[in-house]
This record gives sequence, structure tokens and C-alpha cells, in this order.
Amino acid sequence: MSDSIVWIVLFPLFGAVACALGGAMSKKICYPVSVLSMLATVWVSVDTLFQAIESPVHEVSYILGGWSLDLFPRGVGIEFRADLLGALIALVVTGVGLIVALYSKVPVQRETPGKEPMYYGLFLLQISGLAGIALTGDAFNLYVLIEVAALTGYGLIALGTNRAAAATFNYIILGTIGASFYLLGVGYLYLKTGTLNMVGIREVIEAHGLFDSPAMQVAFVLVLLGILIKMAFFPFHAWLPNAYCHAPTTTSCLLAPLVTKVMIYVMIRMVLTVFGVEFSFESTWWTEFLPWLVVVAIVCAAVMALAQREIKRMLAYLIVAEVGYMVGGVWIYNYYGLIGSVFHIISDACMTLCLFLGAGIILEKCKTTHFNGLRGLFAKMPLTMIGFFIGGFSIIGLPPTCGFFSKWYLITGGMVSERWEYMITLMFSTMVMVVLFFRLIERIHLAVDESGNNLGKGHGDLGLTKQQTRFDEAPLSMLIPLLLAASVVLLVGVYNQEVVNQIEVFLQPFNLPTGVKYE
Amino acid sequence: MKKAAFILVLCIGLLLAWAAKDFPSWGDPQSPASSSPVASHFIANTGVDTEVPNMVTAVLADYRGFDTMFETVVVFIAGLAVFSILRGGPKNRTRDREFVVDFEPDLIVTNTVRLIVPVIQIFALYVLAHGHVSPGGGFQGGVAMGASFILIALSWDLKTALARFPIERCFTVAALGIVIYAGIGLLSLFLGGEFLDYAHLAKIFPVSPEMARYHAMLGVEIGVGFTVTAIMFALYASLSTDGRMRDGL
Amino acid sequence: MGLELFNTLILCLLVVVAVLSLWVRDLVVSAVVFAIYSFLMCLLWAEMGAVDVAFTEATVGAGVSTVVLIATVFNLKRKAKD
Amino acid sequence: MFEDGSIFNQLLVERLNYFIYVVLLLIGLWAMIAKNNLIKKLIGMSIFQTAIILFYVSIGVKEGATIPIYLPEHDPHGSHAQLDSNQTELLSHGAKVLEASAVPNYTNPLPHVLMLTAIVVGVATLGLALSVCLRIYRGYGTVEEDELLEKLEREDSRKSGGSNKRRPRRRTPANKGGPAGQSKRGQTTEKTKSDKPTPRRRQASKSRTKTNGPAKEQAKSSNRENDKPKPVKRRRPARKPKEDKS
Amino acid sequence: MNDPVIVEDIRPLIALLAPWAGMIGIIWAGEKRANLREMFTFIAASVQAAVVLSLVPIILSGAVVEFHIWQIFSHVPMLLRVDGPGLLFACVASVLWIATTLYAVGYMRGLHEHAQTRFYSFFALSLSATMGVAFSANLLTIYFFYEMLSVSTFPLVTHMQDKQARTGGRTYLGYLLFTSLCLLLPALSWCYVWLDGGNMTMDFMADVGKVGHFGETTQIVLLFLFTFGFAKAGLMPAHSWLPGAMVAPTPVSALLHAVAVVKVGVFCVYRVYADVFGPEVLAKMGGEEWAMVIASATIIISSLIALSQDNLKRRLAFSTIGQLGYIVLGAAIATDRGQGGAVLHIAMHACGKITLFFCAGAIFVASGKKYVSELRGIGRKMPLTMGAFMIGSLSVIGLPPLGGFISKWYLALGALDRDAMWVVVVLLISSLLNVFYLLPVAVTAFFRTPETEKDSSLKEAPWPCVVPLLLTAFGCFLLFFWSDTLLQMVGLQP
Repeated sequence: MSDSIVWIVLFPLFGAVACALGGAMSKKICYPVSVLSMLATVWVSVDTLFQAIESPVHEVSYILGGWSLDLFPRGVGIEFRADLLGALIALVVTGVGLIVALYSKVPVQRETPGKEPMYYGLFLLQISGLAGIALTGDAFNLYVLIEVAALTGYGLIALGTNRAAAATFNYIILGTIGASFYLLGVGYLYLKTGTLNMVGIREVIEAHGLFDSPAMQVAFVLVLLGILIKMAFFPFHAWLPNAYCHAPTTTSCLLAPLVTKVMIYVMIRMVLTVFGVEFSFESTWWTEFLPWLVVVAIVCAAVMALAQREIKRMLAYLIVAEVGYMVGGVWIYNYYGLIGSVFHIISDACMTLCLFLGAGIILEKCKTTHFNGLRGLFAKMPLTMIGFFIGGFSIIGLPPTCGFFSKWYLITGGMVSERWEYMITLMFSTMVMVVLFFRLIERIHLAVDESGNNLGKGHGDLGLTKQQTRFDEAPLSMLIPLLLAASVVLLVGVYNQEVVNQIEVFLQPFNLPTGVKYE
Repeated sequence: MKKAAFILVLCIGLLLAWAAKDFPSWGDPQSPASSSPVASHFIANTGVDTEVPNMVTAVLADYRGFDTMFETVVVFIAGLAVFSILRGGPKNRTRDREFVVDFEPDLIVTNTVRLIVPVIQIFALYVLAHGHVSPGGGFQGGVAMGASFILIALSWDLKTALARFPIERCFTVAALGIVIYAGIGLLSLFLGGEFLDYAHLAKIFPVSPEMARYHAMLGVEIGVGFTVTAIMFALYASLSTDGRMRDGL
Repeated sequence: MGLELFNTLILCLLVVVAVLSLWVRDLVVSAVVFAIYSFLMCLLWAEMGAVDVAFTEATVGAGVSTVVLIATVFNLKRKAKD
Repeated sequence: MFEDGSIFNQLLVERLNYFIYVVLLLIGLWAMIAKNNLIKKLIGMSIFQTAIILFYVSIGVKEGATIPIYLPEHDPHGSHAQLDSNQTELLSHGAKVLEASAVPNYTNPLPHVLMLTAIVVGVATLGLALSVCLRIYRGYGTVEEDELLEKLEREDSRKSGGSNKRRPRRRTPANKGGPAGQSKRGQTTEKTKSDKPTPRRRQASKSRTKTNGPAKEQAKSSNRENDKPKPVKRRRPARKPKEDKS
Repeated sequence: MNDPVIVEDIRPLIALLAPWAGMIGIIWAGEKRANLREMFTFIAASVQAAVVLSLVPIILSGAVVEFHIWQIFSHVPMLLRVDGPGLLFACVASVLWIATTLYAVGYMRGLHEHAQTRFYSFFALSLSATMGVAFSANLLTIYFFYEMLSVSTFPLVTHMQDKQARTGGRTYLGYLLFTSLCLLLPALSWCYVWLDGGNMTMDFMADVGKVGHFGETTQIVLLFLFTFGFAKAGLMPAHSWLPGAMVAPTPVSALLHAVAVVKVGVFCVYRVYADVFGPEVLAKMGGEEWAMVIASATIIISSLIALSQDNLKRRLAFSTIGQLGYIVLGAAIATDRGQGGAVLHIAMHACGKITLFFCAGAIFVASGKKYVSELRGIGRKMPLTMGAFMIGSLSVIGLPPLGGFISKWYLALGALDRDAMWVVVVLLISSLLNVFYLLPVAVTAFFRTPETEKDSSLKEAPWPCVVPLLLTAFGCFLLFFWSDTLLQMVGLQP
């Protein structure tokens, strides 16, 4: 249908309202309602993506309230624009949301008993907000949607244990600082350009040549600072690990793949669409040095991940490192780097989802995600482990998982613009991830403890009772989503060309430096 | 920590101050923000497009109605989150309070409140309905309405207030408000326009498109009012009792 | 010009009140002082011609948030360490 | 120092609003980062947000302009008050587009609208954060950052052995003894009233410890709340059964 | 090369997927139905071998078989192509897999090993990866299967799941993944971006020598990255994973560390030298000199180390490193006969060395002995085994009428073609060293009297262990007499 783009936001919204209204009657309906609304959402977002692909200008524009855009600068009404990038991200958001919604049946009942209506309401509103962020074409509307996503996120995390609540407070403070900085930056933009529509702002900047006005520079700094805080870029990452590793299982499965990635999408949107390539890269001298920040970020995050002894916490630090990848991919400023960044948003969402689903199942079955509790898991639940390891291999970047291809493009980008420091850092973190995941595999596969003493009689004896290694797979409602996510990781890898083609179509008009003639 | 914070804050302050010299001079009508075609369009065309004298209301509920819808959703989220975060704690206070509040409702206070509350509520409705031609609208009216219930809870005790406005009903009403808002938008969507394009409501109501926008805005404000009223009260109820919904302040 | 003075006065008062509300140890007091801050803010905005914003701030900022703050502080320890 | 064009002149004289908004912003930011009490942090947060709102409103100010509500001569309804209120009539020559000369008479409504949204978002955030504070106080008995942090340290170090995610919270070691200031009070009440509670109450408190709250804390608290509000009970017998049921 | 006829055919893919099908069957059968499980392995192996052998006539007729799987990048397909060297390698691997399966049955059952299902399934996986490497048509495809092999052999190496297994596995993965991710990947993306304005297909047939467009230093750096990136080739600085991986059960060591894994490494290096750089580029840049130097150094040093090893499997491992050096050397010689000799040596050495490993395993099964010094007089108790061992050693040393002779002969010829006498000298010295570290084993076994007679109960290992090693020993002769076919396959006319 012609207006499926707005349905992407509306289906979860109405689903949430239905949960809140119907949940009062019976808590049973919440799960089916949310799954159904997510199915509908995925369907409309696929539809939107294809509309964007087929349209001659490769974007779907939808003005809410039916106001005209013929004014210069545009921006009377609020515009929804799904160019290929936005449509892709929206599809990722809704797809992840669907898988997690399927997954949520058991953990939600276990971890937040009696709160299902509120939980699913917040869950769906979170997806609605994130999808809206991916689609909106209005700078201030983006702020509102960011706040929607943020508030639902606080709620979803703090719903869990007291520890989670304690972790949430930092998140609230930092998240509010970030969002407010963004709002302030938008204010500066409005002060100088007089419009709020993203494209409108860029039109004004280019028409009036506002490239080196201090206010614009400060606006750029503020917006960037706010987004970096929201995406847990290294110095500002303090809120992330605690929040994600103490949150309820379903929450961490939903937030970990999406929130940071969507914020990186916002950064790309700001850099390319709002400020424009010329402003962002040429007329700001200090963006030269951002890749060095990225280097520091990746190295520190990777080292801290090495120090962790608990899967979810380790994964949280991995996310911080991956954020570094993507930010670097943008700021090394070339064609391949941006392709890599965008593609890494997608693939990282898939593999992080995969890993957190696996960790959730481990938590469900073994009551712990600490490294010591993992021995003999492969015999206990092989399918889960396979899914989990596919995610892990993708993080390491082994072909043909999607992680390999995004890393490939990032490395290529670093090579093209001769950012050797960035490239070497990628190598370094890759090796760190190899260590991390094969350490996990050893814990699961071998019968050796920390200091290397044999626990069993060696020779395949894990030193566990038959009871502990009995085949005991997770409930289907959790297992199927995990395997779904794992297969998505593989499929996105195998058919990466289909995705990358769309990204290339999106990036063509910005004529970024490619280093070589590229046809 | 404090030193670092102070230095960081100072740096940001210097940055902002540095930017301030680029600002247009104070209250300059020619500043880009004031003179931009967008602002002028709002000022010039609100009357034609919507016939609402109060431009702020028009822009809020119509030109940027989508923002306002999500703003309502934000309020709704806050209510849901606070309620469900605080729920399910120990049934009684696990810690004593610093000072015992006198539970006995004071005679003078209650009687005064009994007189005031209806006035407040009438005024709230007036603010809500009259927002088109004077300052006010859904939020202000809703907050005032919620404040009236909070006042009851303050002067008697929470039980009395909850008897008038049970907490479950709060969320029903709040959800209803969002349904009203989004429903009006959907109606205009189904009538062939974009989402929230109220002008198309004229196809089913015997009014001109402008008046359709006018009245649809009123409906939207009512939806906002519902949500805000319910959630403001729910916030107070949850927070003042630490989620137990008993023996409030 | 009178408005100018009024404006300046309120702006200076704002800073004082803000510092005060963060400085006092008693949280209830600081909540009340914050209400004063909000109200000054609302006056300032009304003077700047932003009547709707002023109205909202008067109801939300000076009204509900203060009540909510105090209601919360009643459930916590009233004295702050700084 | 105040000659024209100097930064001080620009800031303090011409653009006092911008200067003050920066100052308020910094105060709020500093409070959010450096204050120790969580509630203080939140008040700082509100100041921070109101500062930004002040900035937006200052953008919208226009010399010699009135509030963004049509004066009677521009009022779409005022203009046709005298002629019969026939809708089609009204359509034909009701409201007109404001002529460009009149536009500067009104302040720009857009920032006001945005800030309405921002205010509401602010209060929503505040409420949510306050509820999180209550939850923290429920679990750790303090809203002071330093105390909270050390308790969390202890809890994590205990929990790193790794067992069921939910149960350790229930009997978290962090709450044993309670916070510095409060545990003392707790102990005193314990000492003074330890003989008071009847066996039945002990029973109740014990059974409660299984379900929620750390054991000692619970015992104390049940004692306290059973004898502290005594005067209250005396005044309001109606509440008594409720108290005991729980 | 003048581009030959290209035949579209799905058979390469079948050869690739047969092990997967087998693996499914194996897992389905499980521990309880052991016979069924091993039968599935046999079926998979024989299907694979049959398919591969059925391709021989096409290749001999000078054609090339291709199969396009999917498009990796906009202009880099995932393409399977069967040409002479690849087919030769594939034949060796798949045929020896059958023998190894038979042997593995005897070995694993003889020692009552645990987790045999896992063992067989990952064994099948690694064979599939080997086929992929043998048949892949461009650098990216080969890289995919290379990584797949690294990961799928990890459970086999750490099969024992104890402390040594952990150490071995760590060295194994540490070396292989570090080199492949940190040296190979940059080299690949370098080629991808900078060649042909980003149109590099990295194809072995189409893009030979396009690396020549780079500057001198870049070429050297690339050659370095590729040579050590394929660490499975076991060139000297990056060789330590191979002895470390000897903790694996003997069938694994036999097939993977005498045939599949290490040969995959050298085969990749051969591909890079012969089909990415191409002889003339190599010659122009002068990179092949130091490649040859490294290879020769590897040969000599590893042989010297092998002399000092008392653990039989470790000794064989170091001898393997040396022999791999031959192949790299031949590839680096960059003459037709040299590179042909290198490919031949893959086959010849595989056949010889697997015999030796089989024997070592058989001895371990029968007597539990691991060290050369323990083997006195064991030849009288196990004549067949030790006889096979003798033949294997002779073939590795390179005496006619055994396969090893042919390959070494062509290596020497190739060296003479570009009159590098010193290479010939190196070959001679290393052959002497081979004699010194291989023959003593057989000699001790046959002619030294055992110090104690108490292990009179000692007799031959169970037949499934003995038969395969006899077959492979016989294979060494066959390879000598069929050498002209092989020569034709690698494009050398005898």
C-alpha cells in the first residue's frame, strides 16, 4: 500500500495500546498480540523497502498531515523519508523486534511475572520509536523519537532486578545529557537555518554557504557529542555494560542489537543528509583526528572485554568495540568505509542478536552466564551452541558469515584512505575476538580448568556426571528464534551483494572519494 | 571527579560562549529563525489553513501533530514504566520514614479543597477547550485536571483519590487518549488523506476542510488531555507510595 | 526598557535560585526552591511572549514536578550529603 | 572591557539571555555529573533541560512583536462576526492569508511548540528517574552515589560466583546492616524494641524474609513499622486490620 | 596459459557436498549404530573419490571444468574450477580419505576412543573444505575454504580434550587464524581495491600477473603476506603449529597433517606463485630468490631438527615440514618443470608420508609405543607394518622405483632450467638428511635386538589398521609407474 511507511510506526504503537488495554483483562493475550503486530510491521517495512528500491529517486517521501513541501526551505509539515538507508535500517529494527518478540515468551514470564502488559507495551513502543528514528525526515521529530526509544529503554531495563535499576540510573543521566545535547544542536541549526527538515537544513547550508560559521560548527559538535554519548562511544560507554548485563533477558536481546546501531545510523544521517559531506568532512579540521579516537576506543574496549568472566558483560564490551568499528568506518571518509559502516550496522545487529539470544538461553538453562558454568554445554544443547558460535564466528569475521564482509569493507576503506592505524586496530581487535570466542569454545569443549589442570580423566571425560551433560535443549520458543537469527547471519553473509548494492545506490549521489575509479 | 566535571563543563561553556558571538542580535526580526519562510508560513497561513487564532495550538496539533502524538506517547510510556518499575515490592514499608505524617485529614483543608476542586476541574476543561483562541490546550488542561486529583490525594489521603480514579482506570483512560489521537489520524488516513491530515474529515462531517481541521484539533487535544490527566495522577500515586498504592504521604 | 530591567532581574534571580536549590541539604527545601526556579522561568517566558510555554511550565514545572519530587523525597532520606 | 564588540559586551549586555542560558546549562550539567545525591542529580537535570528551553524561547523572540495569537483584525472568526455564519459564505470570504506586512507583528510560534514537547518529555524523564531512585532505595537503602557504588561493588563480587540471576538479589549481601546513617538508627530501634514484638509478628516477619527483602533488614523493618506508627493507629483504628493482614 | 575449453559441470559441487551429506548421515546414526555410521563415512568418501576420478578424462583432454556457486562481490564470484594441479590434489586427498577411513575404524575401535561421531563428522567437513581449496578458481574462494578448514579441524586436533589438547589447539588456531586474518586479509583486500580500478576478479586464469602493475616494494610485501599468510604451508618461522597439532589421534595426523591441511597450505602458496603472480612477474620482481632461500632454509633446518626427535610422530612432523619446503621451493623456482615437480611432490609425498603415519599409529595401537628408541626388534613382531614403513621412507627419501623419485627429479630439472645449482645441492643434502632420520627407524626395528623379550605377546595391529598402510605403500610404487599420467595432468610431457 502507498502509506505502508507510516504503518511501520503505527502497528507497534497500536499493538502497545492493545497490550495495555487488553492486558488488564488477561495477560495471556500480550504475547500473541505483540507477535502479530510485529509480523505486520515486518511486512510493511519489507513493502516500504521495495517501494524505495523501485521508485526512480530511490526514496519514499510521506508528509504527515498532507502539507506541501514546495516552500524553500521545506519543513512546514513533518516528513517521513525512507531512502534506501532508512528503509534498510527500519527493516533491521523490525526484523530483530520480531525475532525477539517470538523469543520473549518464556523469559518474560520468568523474570517479570505479573508485569507482562506493561512489559510488552514498552517493548512495542521501543520498536516503534527506533523504527521512527530510522524513517523520520525531521530533526526535531528525531529528538522526540529518540526520547521515546530512550524512555522505553529505561523502563525495560529497570523492570528487572534492583541491580538493573541501579544500572539504569547512570543510563538515564547519560542518555538525557546526550539527547539534550542533540536538542541543543538542533536549536543552533534552527537558529541559523530557520527550518527543521533535514533536507531543508542542508539546502539552506549550501544555499547560504554556512560552512564556517561558528554557530554551525558548534551545532555540529553538539549533535555529534550527543549522538556519541547515546551510542556509548568509548569514553561515554559507562552506562552500557551494567545496563545490558543486568537487564532482563528479553530486554538485553532487544536493546543490545538495536540501540547503539540505530544511533550510528543517526550519525550517518546527520553527516550525510543534514550537514552534508562538504560541511562534515572538508570544513571541519578536527574530524581528521576522530579515527585516532576510534583507535583508542576499540583498543580499550577490546582489552576490557578480555578481562570479563561473564558472557553477557563480555558481549557488552564487544558492542562498545563494534561501535568503534562503525564510527571509524564513517570518519575515515571514503566510499568503502561508509559501505562497511552501513553494512556493519546490519550485520552487527544480526550477530549481536544471535549472541544475546544464545546467552539468554544459557542463562535460562544453567542459571548463570559465568564462564565457570559452561563445561559440557555442547553435549547438553548442541543446537543452541551452534547458533551461538555462528554469531561468534561472525564477530570474529570468518567467512561466509556477514561479519566477514562488513569487516572486509571496513579494512578496505581503511586501506583506501591510508588510515593504517585504523586498519591495524581492526586486526588487533579481530585477534582479541578470536581469543575471546575460542576461550569460550575451550570452556565448553575441553575438560580443563583455568590453570590447565585436567578436570576429568581427560580423554573426553569432562569430569561431569551424565546428568549434567544429558541432552537437554532449550524450549522451542527460544531455540527457534536463535536458529532463525543464526541463519539470518549466514544468509546476509552469502547474499551480502544484494544488500551492498542498495547501499551503493544510496551512497552514489554523495560522490565520496573511492581512492580508485570504481564502476 | 568533581575537578574533571568542572573542567569539562567549563570547556563546553567556552564553546557555547564562542558560538554566541555568531548569533543574530537580540530579538532581531531579520534573524534566520524569525524571518524564515517556514515561520512566516505558520504566521500567515494558520488562519487560512485551520481557522485557529492561536498559532501555537495550530502548529502543535496540526502542522506538527505527529510530534505531539509521540509526546503523548512519551507521557504514556512514563506512566507505564513508573507503575511497572515500582510494582511488586514489599507490601509494607521496609524502612521507617524520617517523620510520621499526620494521617488525619484536616477539616479546614478538606473543606476548602472540596470547594476548590470542582473549580479547578472546570477551569481545566475550559483551558482544554479554549486552547484554540487563548493560551492553553490539551497538556495544560490535562495537567490541571490531574492536579485536581493529586490535590484530593494530598488533602484527604490516597485511598480517597483512588476511590475516585482507580489506578487501572488511569491506564485505560491514558491508552484511550492515545487511541483517540491516533484514531483521528487513522480516520483521515482511511478517508484518503495522509496520516493526521484532518482536512479529509470534511468528507464525513458537514463542515469545510478548515473547520474540519479546527474540530479535529479539538478532538486531538481531548485525547492528549485524557492521557496527561491519567498519567499525572498515576505518577503521583505510584511515586508517593513507592508503588504500594496504599497509605500515601 | 522597564521590561529590560525586569528581564535582567529575573535572569540574575534564576541563577541564584538554581544554585540555591542545588546547595541546600534538605531535599524538600531544594524541591521547593526548584519550584520557585520554575516559576521564575515561567514569568520570564511569559515576558518573552511565549505564553503557552509559560503556561505549561507553570502547570508542569512548578506544579506537578514539584509535587512528584516532594512525594518521592518523603519516601527517601530527606537529608542529602551535599 | 565593555567597549563595543568585545566578547563581554556582546555576552553580558546585548545577549544576556544567551549568557544566562549558558550559565544555567553549565550549572545543571555540573550537578548531573558531580553531585552525589541522586535526587540532586535529577534537579540538575531539570535545570539543564529548562536552560535549553530558555535558549529555544530566546530564539523565538522578535522585537516589537506580540504573542502568536491573532489580533481581532486578523482573527479568521472575528472578521466575519457580523455576517451570517454560513459555512460556504465563510469559505468564500472568511479568513485570508495574512499580508506580509503584518507577519512581523507576531512572534514565531515554532520554538514555542517545540518547547511544549520538550517540557513534557522533561517531566516524563523526571518521573521515570524518580521511580528508579525509589527502586534503588528499596534495594540498597541509600540514594547517595558513593554508598550505592560500594554496595554494588560488594554485591557484584559476591555474585561473580554466578548462580540464579534472581535469587541473589533477594538475599543480596549488600543490604546486610543497611547504610551507615540508617543502620545505626535501625540498630537503636532494634535494641530498644527488640522485646516488644509478639511471637506472631516474628513469625510474620520471618515468613516475609523468604519472599522479599534481606533478612535482618526485614526483621528490623517489620518491628519498626509495627510499633512506629502506633500513634497513627490510635488515631485511625480503621487502618488497623489492613496493617495486620499484610 | 592459452585459455582452454571451459565445461560447465556440477560434479565439483557434488564432490564438495558429498561429505556434508555423509556428515548428516553420521550424526543421524550416532554412537549407538557405529557400523552404520562408519558405513556412511565410507559411502561419502567413495562417492567423492568416484566423482573426482570421473573428472580425470576431461582434464586430460585439456579442458577445464567450472561451476559458479554465487556472487561474493559485485565482480568476484564464488567459482569452482577444476584444472590439472587442482584435480591431482583432489584425487590424492579423496582417494587417501578412503584408506584413512578404513584405518580410522581400526584405530579408533582399537583404542576405544570417545566421541567418534564428532570425530567422523568433522573429518568429513575438513575433507569438504579440502576439496573446495583444490577446486577454487579465485583467491577469495580459496580463502573461504582455507578458513573453513582451519575451524573444522580444531575439534579433531583437540579431540583428547585434555591439557595437551588445549596447548596444541591454541598453537594451532593461534598460528593459523593470526596469519590468515592479519596477513592474508589485508593482502586480499589490497588486491581487491587497487588492481584494475577495483575490477580485480582475483581469478587464477584471467588475472595471472596483474600484480605486476604494482610498484616493486608492494609486490614484495604482497608476496611476503601471501607466503606467510598461508601458514598451513609450514614455512619456517610459522611452522610450530604442526608439531603442536600432533596431539591429535593418528588418523587425523595422517590425513590432515600429511595430506589435507599442510598440502592445502602449500597448494595455496603454489596457486599464488603460479597463478596470481605468475612465473614472469616472479622472475621480474626477483621475489622468488628469497622465497627459494626461505624454502631451502626450512628444508635444511627442519631436517636437522627431525634428526634430534625421539618421538616418532614429531620426527615425522618435522620431516613433513621439510618436504613441504620442497613444494614451496618448486613453486618458487618458477619454471614449468619446477612447478610441475612441486605439484607432483604433493601427491608423492602424501602417499609416502601417510604410510609412515599409518605405521606409527599401527605401532601405537599394537604396542602403545611412541618413541623411536623403544622400537628395537619390533620389526620381527610386525613385519608387514615395518616393511611398509621401509617403503614409505624410501619413497620420501626419493629412490626409484618409488613415487618420491619422480617429483624430486623434476624439482632438480626445474632448478637446472634456471641454472640454480645451489638448489640442486640443497635437494641432495636434504635427501641425505632424510636418509639419516628415516632409515634408522626401520633399521632399529629390524636389526637391533630388543632389550627385553617380555613383550612377546606383541603382534601385528588389527587388520583394518594394517591393510590401508599396505595399500598406500603399494601406492608409492604405482605412482612411480603411472607418473606419465600425472605429468600429463600437471601439463608436463614426459
